[in-house]
Amino acid sequence: MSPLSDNLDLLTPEFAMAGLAFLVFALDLFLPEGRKNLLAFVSMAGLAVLIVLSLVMLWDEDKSLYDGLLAVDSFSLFFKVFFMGLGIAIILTSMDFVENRLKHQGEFYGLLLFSILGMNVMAQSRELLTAYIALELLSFSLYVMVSYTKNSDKTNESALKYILVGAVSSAILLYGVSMVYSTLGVTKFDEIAEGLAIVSDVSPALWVGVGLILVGMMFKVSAVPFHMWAPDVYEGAPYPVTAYLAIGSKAAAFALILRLASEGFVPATERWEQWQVVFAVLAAATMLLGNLVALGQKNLKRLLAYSSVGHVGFILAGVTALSANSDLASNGVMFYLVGYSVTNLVVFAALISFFNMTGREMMSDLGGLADHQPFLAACLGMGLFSLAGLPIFVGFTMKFYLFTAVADQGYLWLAGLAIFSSLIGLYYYLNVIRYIYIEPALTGENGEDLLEEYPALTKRPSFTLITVLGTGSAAMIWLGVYPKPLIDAIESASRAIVF
Amino acid sequence: MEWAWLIPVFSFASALLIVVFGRSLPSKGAFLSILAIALGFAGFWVVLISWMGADTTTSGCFTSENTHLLTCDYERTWFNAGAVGDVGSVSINWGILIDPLTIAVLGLVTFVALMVQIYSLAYMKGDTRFGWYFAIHSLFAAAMLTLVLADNFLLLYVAWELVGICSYLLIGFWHERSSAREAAKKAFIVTRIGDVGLLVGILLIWREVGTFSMLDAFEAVRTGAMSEGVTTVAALLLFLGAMGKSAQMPFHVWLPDAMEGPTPVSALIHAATMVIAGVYLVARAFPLFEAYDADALMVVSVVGLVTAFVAATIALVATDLKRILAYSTISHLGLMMLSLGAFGVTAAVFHMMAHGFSKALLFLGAGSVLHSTEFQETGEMGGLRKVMPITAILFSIGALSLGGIPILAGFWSKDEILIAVNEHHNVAFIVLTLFTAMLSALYMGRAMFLVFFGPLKEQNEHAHESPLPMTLPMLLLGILALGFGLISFNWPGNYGGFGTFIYFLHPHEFHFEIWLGAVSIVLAVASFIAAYLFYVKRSISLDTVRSNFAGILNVVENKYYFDEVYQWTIDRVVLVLSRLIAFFDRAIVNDIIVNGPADVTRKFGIALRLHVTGHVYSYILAMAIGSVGLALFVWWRVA
Amino acid sequence: MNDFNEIAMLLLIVVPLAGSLSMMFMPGGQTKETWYFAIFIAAISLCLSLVVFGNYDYNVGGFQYVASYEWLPGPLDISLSLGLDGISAPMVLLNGLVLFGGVLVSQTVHYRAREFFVLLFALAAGVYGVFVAQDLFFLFFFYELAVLPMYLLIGVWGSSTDFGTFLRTKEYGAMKLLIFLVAGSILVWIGILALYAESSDLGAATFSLEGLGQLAESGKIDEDFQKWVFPLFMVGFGALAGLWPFHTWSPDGHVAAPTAVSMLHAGVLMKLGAYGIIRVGIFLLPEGADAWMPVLISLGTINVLYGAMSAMSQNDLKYIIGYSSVSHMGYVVMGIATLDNIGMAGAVLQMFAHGLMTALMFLLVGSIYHKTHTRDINVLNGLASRMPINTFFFAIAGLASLGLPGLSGFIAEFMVFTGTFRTYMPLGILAVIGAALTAIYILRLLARTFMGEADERWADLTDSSRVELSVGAALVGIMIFVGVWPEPLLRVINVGVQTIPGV
Amino acid sequence: MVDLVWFQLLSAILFVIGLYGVMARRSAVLIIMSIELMLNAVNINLIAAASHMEGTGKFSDFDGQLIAIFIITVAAAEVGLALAIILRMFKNRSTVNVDEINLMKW
Repeated sequence: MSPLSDNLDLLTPEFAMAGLAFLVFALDLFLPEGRKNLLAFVSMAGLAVLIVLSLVMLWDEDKSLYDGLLAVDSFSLFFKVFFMGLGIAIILTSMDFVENRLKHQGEFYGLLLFSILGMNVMAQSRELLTAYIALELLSFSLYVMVSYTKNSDKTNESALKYILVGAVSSAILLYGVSMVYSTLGVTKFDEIAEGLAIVSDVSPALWVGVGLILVGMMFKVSAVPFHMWAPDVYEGAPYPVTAYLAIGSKAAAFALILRLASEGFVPATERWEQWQVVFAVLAAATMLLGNLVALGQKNLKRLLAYSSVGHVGFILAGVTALSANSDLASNGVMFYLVGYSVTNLVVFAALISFFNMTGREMMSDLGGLADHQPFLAACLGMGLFSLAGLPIFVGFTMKFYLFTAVADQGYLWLAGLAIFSSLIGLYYYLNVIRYIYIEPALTGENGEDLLEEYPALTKRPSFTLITVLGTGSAAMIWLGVYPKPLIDAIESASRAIVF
Repeated sequence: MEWAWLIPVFSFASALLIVVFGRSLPSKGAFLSILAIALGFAGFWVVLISWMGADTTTSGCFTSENTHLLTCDYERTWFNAGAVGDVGSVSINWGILIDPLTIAVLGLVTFVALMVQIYSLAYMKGDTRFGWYFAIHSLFAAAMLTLVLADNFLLLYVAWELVGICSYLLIGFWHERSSAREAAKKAFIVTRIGDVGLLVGILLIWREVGTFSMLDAFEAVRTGAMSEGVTTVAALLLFLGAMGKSAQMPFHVWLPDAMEGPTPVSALIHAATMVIAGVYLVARAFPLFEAYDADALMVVSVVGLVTAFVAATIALVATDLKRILAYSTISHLGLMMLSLGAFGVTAAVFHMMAHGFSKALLFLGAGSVLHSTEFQETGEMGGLRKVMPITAILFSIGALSLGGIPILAGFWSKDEILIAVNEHHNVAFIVLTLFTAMLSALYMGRAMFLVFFGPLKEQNEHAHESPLPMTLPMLLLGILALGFGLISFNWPGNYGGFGTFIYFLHPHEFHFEIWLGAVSIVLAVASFIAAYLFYVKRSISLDTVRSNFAGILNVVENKYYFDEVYQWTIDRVVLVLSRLIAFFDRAIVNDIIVNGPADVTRKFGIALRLHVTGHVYSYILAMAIGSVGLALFVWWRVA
Repeated sequence: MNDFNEIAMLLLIVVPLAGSLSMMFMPGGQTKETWYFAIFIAAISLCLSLVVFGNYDYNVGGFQYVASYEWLPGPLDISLSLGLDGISAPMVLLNGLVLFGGVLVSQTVHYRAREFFVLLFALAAGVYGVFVAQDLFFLFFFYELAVLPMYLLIGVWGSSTDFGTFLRTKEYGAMKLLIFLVAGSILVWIGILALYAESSDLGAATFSLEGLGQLAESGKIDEDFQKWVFPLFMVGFGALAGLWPFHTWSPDGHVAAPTAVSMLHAGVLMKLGAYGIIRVGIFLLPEGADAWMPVLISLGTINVLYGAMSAMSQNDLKYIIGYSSVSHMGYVVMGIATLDNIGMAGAVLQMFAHGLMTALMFLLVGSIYHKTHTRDINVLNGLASRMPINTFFFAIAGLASLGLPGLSGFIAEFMVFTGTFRTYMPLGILAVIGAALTAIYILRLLARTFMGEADERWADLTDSSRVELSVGAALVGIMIFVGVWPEPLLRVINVGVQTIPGV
Repeated sequence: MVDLVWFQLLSAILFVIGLYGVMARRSAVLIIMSIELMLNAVNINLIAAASHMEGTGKFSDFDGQLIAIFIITVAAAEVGLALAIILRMFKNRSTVNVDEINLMKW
């Protein structure tokens, strides 16, 4: 047993991250009202430094800290870099919005940093309590961020729903943890795997416990039937926070699920094969319902919420296909997470940009966008095509990779269902594209021109958003046509958890 | 003879040149067309002479086992279907087959085409699409010559379709007239129905024999490689094609309407050349028809006879000059078919040529009349011999020839037919044939007398004789109509008469069945006299005849209601079916089967979204139920 | 030399794709310049197509210029493999021709011209990609890429038409087209995944056509498996080929689409489906193909007759041609389903022939519509006197469509007939009848639209522009050339067909 | 010593009561309290399990107690946050009745 101070340096990035967050909070106190923008740059610079730091310090590490509570391996490094990169992108995306529409800018960035810290720890944790704490760190930050525009009724409502449902879900998760604990007496993933493998009696307590832990996770990723909060919260939350919810928190939850499943469930191979199908059913229900319900949506945020539910279904299909002898599925899931995040980032960045100009968020408001904002329209269109899974964008390649993995594990029906659901998805994505490119510009309530009402529509989007959109779109295409570098990284990451 | 393929190529080249450069050529390229066909005519003589001088030692020549004639066959690969050398691959050839049948029809086509094109120079003068007219004429000549020369069924079919399209284009030449438009369409579509049979027949033969070569097919029939059933069916299918092209009942309806085209076109295509393609096809594929029990030939003769008779009756009551001629053409085509059906290949080909020259002459004469009077109804004419004497004389020669007046070409060929029918069929056939021949003389006389005799109408006094480019071709054709019959005799030297030039299996020395000849002469002369009495002297009242046969006449004047039946079929069956399918496609397949699931999915999605009620406790309820379900599910899977 | 060809193959995909991407960055609004640039790109593509077609050695046969670029090694084993055989070579050429023609006549596109060409070239790149890809992943990748731009191309630049009793908006046409085609492609996708899973079970997990082909050849792929997977490809690819009853997207799509898009759509896009059935379905699942061919050929026959009958009572020029495409693709399907070397070669030739013919027709209809703003054959009349050149070309295209000898369509249809007669004779007879039905609607169209006395409202119509004239003349020239002397094309197709298993 | 099953049963009952409260109550504050009940059920379960099997070799650490303490802490924070949001809600809308809080649905 190693002392607590053992290898503490390997956690430097986490400490530094916490420090950075506090620094932002502290700086916030001193900066005058007009200069709060600086905080965004400080956060971004900090994150950039931390990315470099993590890469330099933790490259090729494969250590387990605190008696196996935390893992510092290439899997966690991959997600750490990914999350921090996402953090930078989210900050870039939200800067305008935060500056013009939110009060208390400093706390926003500080909370964002804390949530990233939570995400990083989620990807590292190999023990249920640690995972739970990290999860709550992320959730609490998000609760606050969701309720950020505190005078808006919608925001209030979504925050209340989020926290109530979230609290119940963490109670259920904890109850599951307690059940597993009371039967197996362990909380570490690898020990759970051992326990599951050798336990011969099928005591309901143990397996119900496992099931309830799953519920907690499924809530986080908003899988059916634990998805109902998502559309409401997405709709009510401030736009950048919606984006963050859709991209960041989901990816973090999946990082946790990946590690939990591949270290805690899959090694008990025979058992895993018995109840693998649970994931399959969840996946099937999620992808179908998400895509179907999205068909009737008019509000863009709600639409994207349901769309993300659908995508969660696809990723869950990948989780179903996790196996002890092939890393195809975990590669696929990670590739999908990255690709989906990049794509969604582009979509949200474009929508936020539009929202900054007009403050509108309905689908029909996008009418004629291609005429007065061709760049925005192109990026949004590409993003939507990518979400729909069409080449040359990453959406196609990642789906192909993931579904191949699913089919390879014998779940061809699930892959088929996933492909079918993406067809349904195509319809509503195309509907949005129809508004952007085909429908004429909307006229205001009194028949006045939208352009007159919103003169900002004729101006270019802000530089930060253009940066995000440009790099995001380029990344979307690049990952779509040449994903090899990313796949190489992912392979080394998934080796850390699979074999 | 190897170079005979150049004959159609001249005309092809001229067609192409006129289309591409026509506008900048003098006389819009008409001279090119005439030059090409003149070269073709010269080519015919070259071929004829070299065939005469050829024997089995000449390259490509041999004595056909089927016809016992010296036949020359030259072919080159056109394209390969399937890789060369593979099982099941086929090489498709361009090939020309030269035997007396080819040569005879070649002569007919090149000569009449040359005449008609020269005639057209004057006739079509000033037309806005003068160049276009000659381009299609050239194309037609080329295609027709290819048809005649082809040594395989595929090439024949190619040419067959090409002449069809030229006919379509020429009938619809004055497409501003809706009747011309409709007629063109009708002609093409009706013949196309026959073509289906032709193509199916060709493919059937191919399926059995494995090649498209006619000689191979005949060989297969002769050796019995092709079974009786298939041979008969194939022959009948080919005949279906022939019926379409040669306007046999019930596919004859297009030909009268085809008179909407310029008259020289009618002369060339719808009298002398294209319409004989069917007869040519049956003659060419005769080994298929006569094989085994020659069941197919029976069908051919019956169809021919019925056609000949029915068309003759209609011709008798038609009033439009060109339509009279058209029905006469149908009737004579029927006679040719009848002759073929009676094993009279020689007679059929002979009649084909005699009729070709005569009918071309008649049409050109009619064109001359039309050109000058601008009337087409015989009722508007009369006495024209006073203003256009040359035309009148030449037209009369043609009419007498077709009517079967001795020493004119038509007499000899008709006589051959009668002999063939008499030899191979029963009494009913010969009686009907004779009756048809009589009708033929009667309506020819009627046309001739109505147009050129009797009093000249005032409205036609300005009419005048046509210019030389029109009368000269008529004159040349007239000479042939007069004297062509002479080639049937055994002349001194090594020419033994037409029957030794073209025959099937064994040569027919010329002979003359006295009683048949006598009967036919009597009938023909009597008919002409009757016609004279009816239409010039008016000494026998037409009205009494009419009133006596009112019922029948009504049917005949309505052309036996063929057009009505077709119209009804198209309007009430084909078009209705088509609309039904189109409606089915839009309303059922598209709006229900395609849109339906999409709509249902979307509506289902819209309904499904109601499960997100907006109440937080219902979310938690769903979560609770989900938790219990999930936990139990996990447990159940494991247990 | 071979290196050069390999590079040319790669460029076939890269050039239009790069053209598409680079045009994104061109300044908007400069219609003329954009058009010139597009012509430039299309000309390069055409030259490349000619080069690879011309250099294909038909004496050797098989796949040539095979090159493989590593893309994703590892368990998935995906690489960008390219290769050309006798089936794809004519298709590449066809795409080059139609693309070039389409770009030329897009002179009339003024609205958002830049985006138009961006999408058009993306589509073209996809089509090229499908024809040269030797890997299922890339084949499918390009397949979807070729379909995707259609939505916007139709939706933005298309036209809505009110037919009195029913309305067909461009949004509807575009949406239906894309959903339908993607619905087809999901079946294909499932089939591809099933193949991969099967190959993985056999211990040779791969997407490469070559590898899978070897598996198929060695007979290791279970027959039952083949029998249930083949229909996925048959229907999936068939949907794009307009296979009955999965054809309704096609006429409606045409009605809504702008000229160049219709040209590419009917000219080459529909061929992707037929090509896919051959390349993926028959090559990889020979036994499954064998079992399903009676069904396929029956559907093909229905296509022929049903398409022709539907076309007969349409009044919109584009509907007529659209249904005629359905009918003609029926011959392609029939030819494929014969699994006979002549029939199959006929099918490939028919793809080529129909591509040119239908492209020409859409070009001309586009030109008419551009000038008269109607496509109703009851309204149009006597255009022959106003637009003689247009009429002439249309007549040639129409005649090619009804199978007139001397034009490309005849040789192809004839070969399909021969193939069918050898295998399924009764259906062959129906197909011949279908060809006769074609005459009815084509002549009806010609008579109503072009013949007769022109209305006064058409008095000011001008004939085809010089661009249209040259494109039309070129297409007509090729059609006649192929119709008169098909050997240059056929000898390539013949060796391609030779390698199809079961033929 | 009382058998572990009874503790588990107690915990389960408490948990279900809490869950029922969450669903049945309409006041957001009472929902929060019900959630607290659920969390306490978890704590009972954990501590009982940990203490019950001490010395059996299965439980080497005070894991159960440890977790419970963490949960108590986190729950406190959670309640604080939730109450803040509810307060905000009350200020804006003058109600905390979840029946009325359904601006967003479907």
